[in-house]
Amino acid sequence: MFAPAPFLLKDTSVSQVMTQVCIALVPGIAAYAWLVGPAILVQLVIASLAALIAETAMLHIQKKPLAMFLSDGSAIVTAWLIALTFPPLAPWWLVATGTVFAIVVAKHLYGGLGQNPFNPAMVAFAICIVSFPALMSQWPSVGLQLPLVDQLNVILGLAPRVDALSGATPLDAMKTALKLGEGSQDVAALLANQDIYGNFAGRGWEWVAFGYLIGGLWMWQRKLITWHVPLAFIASLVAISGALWLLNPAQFASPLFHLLSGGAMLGAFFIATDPVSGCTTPRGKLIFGAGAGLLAYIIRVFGGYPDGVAFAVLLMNLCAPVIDLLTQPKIFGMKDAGKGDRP
Amino acid sequence: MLMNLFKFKGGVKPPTNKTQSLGLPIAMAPMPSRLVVPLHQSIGGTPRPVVEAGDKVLKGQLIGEADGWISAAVHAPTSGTVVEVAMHVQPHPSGLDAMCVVIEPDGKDEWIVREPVDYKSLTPEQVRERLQQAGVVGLGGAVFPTHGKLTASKTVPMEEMVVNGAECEPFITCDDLLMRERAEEVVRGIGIFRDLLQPKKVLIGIEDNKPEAAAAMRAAVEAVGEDFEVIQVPTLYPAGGAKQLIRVLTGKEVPASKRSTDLGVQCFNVATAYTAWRAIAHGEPVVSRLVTITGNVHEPRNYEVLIGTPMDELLKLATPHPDTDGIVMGGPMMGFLVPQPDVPVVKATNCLIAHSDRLFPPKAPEMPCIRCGSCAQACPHELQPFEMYWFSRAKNFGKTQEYHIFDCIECGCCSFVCPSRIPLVQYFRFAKSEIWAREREKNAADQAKERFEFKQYREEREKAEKAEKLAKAAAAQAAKKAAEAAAAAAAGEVPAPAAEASSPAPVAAPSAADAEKAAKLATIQAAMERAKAQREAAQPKNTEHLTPEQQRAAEEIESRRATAGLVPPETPVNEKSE
Amino acid sequence: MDILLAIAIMALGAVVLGAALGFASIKFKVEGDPLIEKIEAILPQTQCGQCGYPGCKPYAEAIANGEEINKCPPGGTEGVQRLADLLGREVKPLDAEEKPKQVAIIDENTCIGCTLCIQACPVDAIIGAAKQMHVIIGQQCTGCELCLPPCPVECIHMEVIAENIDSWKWKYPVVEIKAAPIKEAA
Amino acid sequence: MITREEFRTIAGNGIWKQNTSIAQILGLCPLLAVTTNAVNGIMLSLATIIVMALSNVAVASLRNLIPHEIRIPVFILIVAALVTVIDLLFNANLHELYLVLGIFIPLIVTNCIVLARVEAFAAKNPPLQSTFDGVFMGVGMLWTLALLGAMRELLGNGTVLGGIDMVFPNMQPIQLLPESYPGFLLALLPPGAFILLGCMIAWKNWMDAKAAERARLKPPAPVASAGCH
Repeated sequence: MFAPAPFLLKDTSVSQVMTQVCIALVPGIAAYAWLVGPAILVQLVIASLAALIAETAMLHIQKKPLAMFLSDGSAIVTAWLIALTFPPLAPWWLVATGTVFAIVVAKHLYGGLGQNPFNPAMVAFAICIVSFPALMSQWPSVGLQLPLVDQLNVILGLAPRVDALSGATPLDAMKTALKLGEGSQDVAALLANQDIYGNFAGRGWEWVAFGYLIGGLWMWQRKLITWHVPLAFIASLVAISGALWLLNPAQFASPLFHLLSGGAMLGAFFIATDPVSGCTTPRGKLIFGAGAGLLAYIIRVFGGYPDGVAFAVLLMNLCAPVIDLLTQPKIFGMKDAGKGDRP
Repeated sequence: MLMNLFKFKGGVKPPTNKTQSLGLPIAMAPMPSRLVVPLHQSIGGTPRPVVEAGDKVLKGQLIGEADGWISAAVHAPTSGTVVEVAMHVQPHPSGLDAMCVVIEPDGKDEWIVREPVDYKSLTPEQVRERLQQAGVVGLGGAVFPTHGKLTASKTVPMEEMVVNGAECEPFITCDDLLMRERAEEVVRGIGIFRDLLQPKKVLIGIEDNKPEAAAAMRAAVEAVGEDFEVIQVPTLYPAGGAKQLIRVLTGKEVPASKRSTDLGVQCFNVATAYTAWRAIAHGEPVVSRLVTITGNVHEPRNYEVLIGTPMDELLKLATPHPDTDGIVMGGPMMGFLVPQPDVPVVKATNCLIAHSDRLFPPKAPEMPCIRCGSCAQACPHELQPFEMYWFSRAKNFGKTQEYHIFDCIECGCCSFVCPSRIPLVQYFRFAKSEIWAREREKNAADQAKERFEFKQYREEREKAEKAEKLAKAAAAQAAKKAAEAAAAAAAGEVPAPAAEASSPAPVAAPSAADAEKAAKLATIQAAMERAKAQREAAQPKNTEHLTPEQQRAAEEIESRRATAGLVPPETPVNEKSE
Repeated sequence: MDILLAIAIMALGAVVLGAALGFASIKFKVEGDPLIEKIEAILPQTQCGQCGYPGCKPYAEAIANGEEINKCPPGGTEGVQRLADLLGREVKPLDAEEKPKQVAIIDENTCIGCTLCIQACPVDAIIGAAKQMHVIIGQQCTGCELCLPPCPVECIHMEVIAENIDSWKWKYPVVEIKAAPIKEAA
Repeated sequence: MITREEFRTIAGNGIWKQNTSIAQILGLCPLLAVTTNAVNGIMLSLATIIVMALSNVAVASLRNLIPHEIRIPVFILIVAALVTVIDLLFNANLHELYLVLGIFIPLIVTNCIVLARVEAFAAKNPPLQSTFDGVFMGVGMLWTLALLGAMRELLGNGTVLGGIDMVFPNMQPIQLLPESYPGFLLALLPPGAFILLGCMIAWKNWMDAKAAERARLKPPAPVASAGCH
């Protein structure tokens, strides 16, 4: 008879981990739904369905046990992250294509659960923003509260994509304004337009960011994630944005603006902390988080895309194996190996 | 007592399940019908059997003598008759056989003459030898011969001696009860170790979930008048691992590449100290030990059990529930399912847990690793188990060593916390034993290569020597013949200059025939030489440079052959070979 | 004129580069082959000659010169695998049957002490002298079977080395993900 | 001169078995750069075919005269001369396409496919066989590049035969997908080319595996019939 020790096991499983990640997303989703209406919930459903279908197909092709892997919840987490990073009124096929791409190419072609070198959700985002830049930049105008039926019609392509819809995220709007203004525009003046920017970083968006923060802290408390990546991410983002803001407050927005806008909070707690594609050593996690925060700022402020979190995380994913290799922690009993024996 | 405790990283808190078996005091297990005593019960050399089937033995009588320095003697657990010395299934995960002495008890349980001594009158060497002869080994589970640990490092002074009463594994309570009921003897045993090692401090670590044991030990320390410190350490698995306890009590970390004495610290189990005291002060070798019998049973309890008792008989004492489907030896974190229920209790058996699916639910299937890092956080040795898993799984053993697989103590913390249900420890054990096997193979191959090259060198050398000898002989012959021919020519009154005489070429016509004959003779001579050389070569001188063991084996066989009337035939076998 | 210039440039280039090539061919000449040692380290050193070469080293040399890597039965499939990894060649199935590790045993009742096996043993693992019974030193025997054919009385036989508790190895965990039963029976 | 069997082997190797793009994975640089539509791919392949056929025949004819040590400079010289000719030819007759293919025509000199075939085949075989080898290797490259290009432009733009007007001025690209197709831009970018090439390689391996499986299931029949010849 072959039964390996230990016989006692902690009550935990991959699906439990993934379920808790989903639960942690709920506050953010709630704030998001309050802000833009039920469209986001529709997108979540579309993404989940697409993910499950793609996952089933890929598992079937590979002859892997369906029930075991479908119930692990990792596809749902990917799908939700995609839905939350895409524009809420994006056409249904865009979300579905992104999700299928994430599951099929970014996850299963690399070997499935646990083997993907890149964060699948961010691959989907990157692919879609490269391929469909226009659609990926159409955010609902601030204060636009379409009823569910209209939102559904927009998502399903039954209604014309009204002009009111082609807004941009506050982050993008700010960048565009600063760029077009070529120095004539002032951050403070722009921010004074509270219709768009609210008090901090886009009317209502700060609540979404706050929701993610709550969920992230809960995950930390549940030991699903460690403090390293989020803290390093936030710290580096604050550091670089703060430095530039102090240098030239007219042209660079404050750290608070950067923290509360775009995907910063979602990225810090839910995307950069993805263990499969990220770093695993404590020091590695710090480097990973700091690098992602820094790159995210550089791309979103100096780059051509509306937000930089996705590309920053993907770039750091590339470096993760090397960082891990170089930051292997000293093991028990070998910490003072270099100093020689104590007398 | 205020003392600064250290922490080790990682660790887990599985449900302890200890109270079940703590309710009743230690009981003597009844005499089993048969005792199967494995000879190999400790790390190191396998003891040689010194009894044969049919011998009468007394309790405590030596039945297996230690083989080498790292080896410990084995004794008859009771008086009776040796039924056989044969291979029996071992309480080992392999389920393989090993040599055992099977004893049928006569029921009298009659001791040999026990010689209590005052160890203070003995030299340290004598104490160590007595411990070896009494079969005292580490009873925490590692069964390393204790006398081998009782020598301080020559360069590093002994600072602390750590006594392990932590007993961190769930379910096990035998050390707890030992300390509660026999604390004084434990303390006296620790005294022996202290006197041999001369540490500056003696620290007795007991997990803080055993307050009674700690109190009993404190009282005993005071009663005996020692200055040992009894320290309660936080309950956290694996605080009872020797390296973890050393870390907690002294702050020192012992890596796999070092011995703890190199850091001036040594660690013993409380049960080991107890048996050492019994062995020295009472002259009783290790023939029994405390075993916790728990798990899926009605009456969990600790028993004093004779070594060699079949486990199934023992388990019956605690009345297992009907759905019991196996016996786990050791704790639930590091133990293993024994291959057969009737395997004997050995010195390493600290606990028997009746296994059932209700108690230990079957594991869910293994999922892929999601690199969540839980295992790395739980690892008390701060390893990266998921990396080692990755490479073990891919059989990339060199890489596993780069990630320090040999520092893994197989405590099972990583498997315990893994959400993907990966049997990580299993992969590490697999990798380790593969690496060891390869090491063995490599050594064997290197040795074979060396021997092969030496043989080739020897053959070359012999060939060269023969050839040289041959050439010399031929030359000598030729010279001789030539000289003879010259002499003959001179006798035939053919004047020849001396210079010419040395070379046979220009000899005069009458001697030509002679010279030819001489040449022929020389070739014949050479051929005979060659034959002789071949014969010599065919008699390999391979009976030299043998180890005494090999010599003995050869002699033994020769004598057997002689008695069997198989005297080597007188036929000259060398002819046959040509 | 242009053409002439082009030809001149080409010729000049040819001269300069030719000189560079000549220099390189002398300076970077490869001597010896460290590969052979690496190959030999993988071979099991049984010296059995089953590969058709008189020992492991000659076979290692042959492999370095392009001989097939699947001719060493004692090395087994794993040996082929490791050679393939080292040399970047394709793994081929072993050219012979793979046998478990064996050791030679001399039947003490039949041995006539002829010393023929002693001469045959490539690693000097047999002790004994003329007209004396011979003994095989188990630890040194590589199981090459070279002592079998010379024995006139066929007193040597091979025994598979059984696993014992000390040489026992933990098995590869078998809790593999099982394929979904999708029409597997069909 | 050349047996049927030999010819068939050379053709099979070039077109499928040792296909430069999806079996040997050679010459990825021009592959990724020019296959944004089928026409570009085909035209570059045609240029490469001409160069390969000519350089193979040249090298095969001279193979016994070239010292082994300096074969690479000599090969390069031959290839470079031929490419210069092709380059001038494209510039003169297909100027628009010449501008599109740009640097990739001169780069044929260093295209590893050309050098690989010269080194691996032409240097060891007679001229006729070498010519065929060059042609069929090029044909293998041609259909893979054409297919890849077609897929990329279809996914990326919804058209086929984009750029055909550069070769045949009176023809127009065909819009296959509806005008409202948003265009999957990724397919036109190098990552898209990599992904699609990966899919094609997977497809080839899958076909080969299936063929091997078929051959395994009924092995004796074809061998016996081959023995009858």
